Amino acid sequence: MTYRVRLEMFEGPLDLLLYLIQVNEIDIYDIPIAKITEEYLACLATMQELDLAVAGEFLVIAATLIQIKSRMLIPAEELEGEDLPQEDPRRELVERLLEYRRFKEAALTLDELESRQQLLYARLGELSPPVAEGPLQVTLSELLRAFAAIVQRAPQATALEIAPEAITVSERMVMVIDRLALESPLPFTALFDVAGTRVMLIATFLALLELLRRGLVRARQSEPEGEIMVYRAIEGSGGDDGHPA
Amino acid sequence: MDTLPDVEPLAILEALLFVSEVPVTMERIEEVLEGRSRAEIVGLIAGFQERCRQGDRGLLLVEVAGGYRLVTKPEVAPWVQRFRGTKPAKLSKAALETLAIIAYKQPITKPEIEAIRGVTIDGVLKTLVERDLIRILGRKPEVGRPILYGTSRDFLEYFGFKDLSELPTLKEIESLAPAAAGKETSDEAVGDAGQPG
Amino acid sequence: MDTLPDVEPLAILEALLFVSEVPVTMERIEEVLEGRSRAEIVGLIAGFQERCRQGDRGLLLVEVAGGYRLVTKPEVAPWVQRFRGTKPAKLSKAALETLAIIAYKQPITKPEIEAIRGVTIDGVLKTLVERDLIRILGRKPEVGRPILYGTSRDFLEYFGFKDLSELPTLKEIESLAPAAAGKETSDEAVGDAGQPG
Repeated sequence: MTYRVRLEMFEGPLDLLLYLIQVNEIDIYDIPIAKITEEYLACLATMQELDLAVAGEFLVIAATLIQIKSRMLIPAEELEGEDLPQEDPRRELVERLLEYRRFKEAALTLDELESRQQLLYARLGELSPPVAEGPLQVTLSELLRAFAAIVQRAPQATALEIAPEAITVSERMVMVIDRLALESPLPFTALFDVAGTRVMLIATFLALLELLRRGLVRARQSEPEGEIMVYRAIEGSGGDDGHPA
Repeated sequence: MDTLPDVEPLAILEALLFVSEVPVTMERIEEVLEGRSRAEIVGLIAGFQERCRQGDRGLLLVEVAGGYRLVTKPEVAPWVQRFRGTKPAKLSKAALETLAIIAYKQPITKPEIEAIRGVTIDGVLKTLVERDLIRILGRKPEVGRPILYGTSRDFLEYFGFKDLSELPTLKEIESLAPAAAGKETSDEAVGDAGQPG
Repeated sequence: MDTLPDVEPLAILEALLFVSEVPVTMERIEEVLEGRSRAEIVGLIAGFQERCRQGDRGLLLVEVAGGYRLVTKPEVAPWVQRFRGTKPAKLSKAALETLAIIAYKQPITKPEIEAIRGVTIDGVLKTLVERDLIRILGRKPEVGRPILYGTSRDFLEYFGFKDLSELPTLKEIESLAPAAAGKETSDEAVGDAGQPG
């Protein structure tokens, strides 16, 4: 093997196998299992040095390869049942490879479409479309994520019982407004003191949600995965400070 | 940006005004249309406004708050209103969170929901009741006999569940938790380790 | 709406397309432009597209996800990108593969996707749900009642499909039944490599 293979290049064991089949110019319908197994294991050996978390997935296919290889070593004469056509031990693996390859190709098509679509910019949503008539428009995913965020925020119920002497949400609301009065917009993350306690982080986050709900601040994300920016909404807004439970 | 396609500047101007969420300042236009003088850009803007005046155009370029922005013409407002008026309404984030808590913790009282969310929820609760997504299940037999809330049949229909047992479990949800939330958890570790208090 | 101003329908169409955050369906246009036949509206759309073709226009009317939406022309993308300051993030290869499987095999469960890709996909699934490219369709009526996933409307928009029927057809798997069965013995390499000693 003269080529060097880095396992991060592959989307998984099947991807690696397809690669080996391709560089060796092998007919996928007639894979020389011993040769491929050997190369595959050699690749795994380089991976072990990397100690990748995905090693398990690659090992599953390694085991499959070895199993097929041993089944193919049984001489045909020993399986005499003439009337029964012999099932090729490789068949199931080949079918998996073919199926995987179809989707790998489909993914390439999607990739091209994605690039093409990314040249077309649509308008982002309005700042705050009010209107509350007509049917609802919420996806289940949105609901789930809302709750997932809560679950993550509060693994133990006590974390949300804001101790009387400690931080309160209303205090944090004032803090957020003050920060934004000095500088707006601010990156979402800038509002959170990394050194702060978990309660502090939660209180700040709840304060931010509450301010958003009241329309005192706005959060915008100019693109998916982009940095979320927090804006002060119009003027100082001090008057109505927090009075959460 | 090395070789740019040959595009009429008016087309670029239209695209910028279209995608911007806020009024576009003259400075931004100059920055993006690199190499054009202010006078040229003023001319472009006038040209654009001129084109908007045509009867088959529905937009207007207005100068507001130190910038330029596209808005719909006043004469098309009745249709825009009609269009907007029938738009499906989205639930606010607060409403969603509250609904999620009720779905998973029902029957639950208002103070209990507020304890979880850390804010008062009167407005949100009203919206949810009005929209028939939640209903009153009864009263909790304790001091003050607070009202117990639960989800309604409309809730199930809306999210396409046959019954409540179809709600994904907490574990399933956690595996879908957004990355940001995951980050918070690691912040927790930081906080714990560096416990300042 | 009693007395409406006299406005050219093209102007109204442009305004509606401009204010909408999602693709506007033919039905919505019919609703708002009350009293116009579908054929008339189709004509309006064609007229609008025709006008967009002019070199001084920066927008394009595309048909996507069951509706019509305005987007910037591809040739102005470099300036819009400069204006926005960022390039849109691309999906990872793993995400695209997973998405392809879900798109063609929906409704499908996580274990079924993992069986095809040969890897676990928790992280990828999370990303796809987060970006609203996939959605939960329900549960499979089998042991464990696993969640069934499918693509969302955002998926159609993201890739520019009108509907799922626009997905490119998958390459068919050639039938291997007869060919593979007879080839057992041709695997000469097996013996050689397999018996080193």
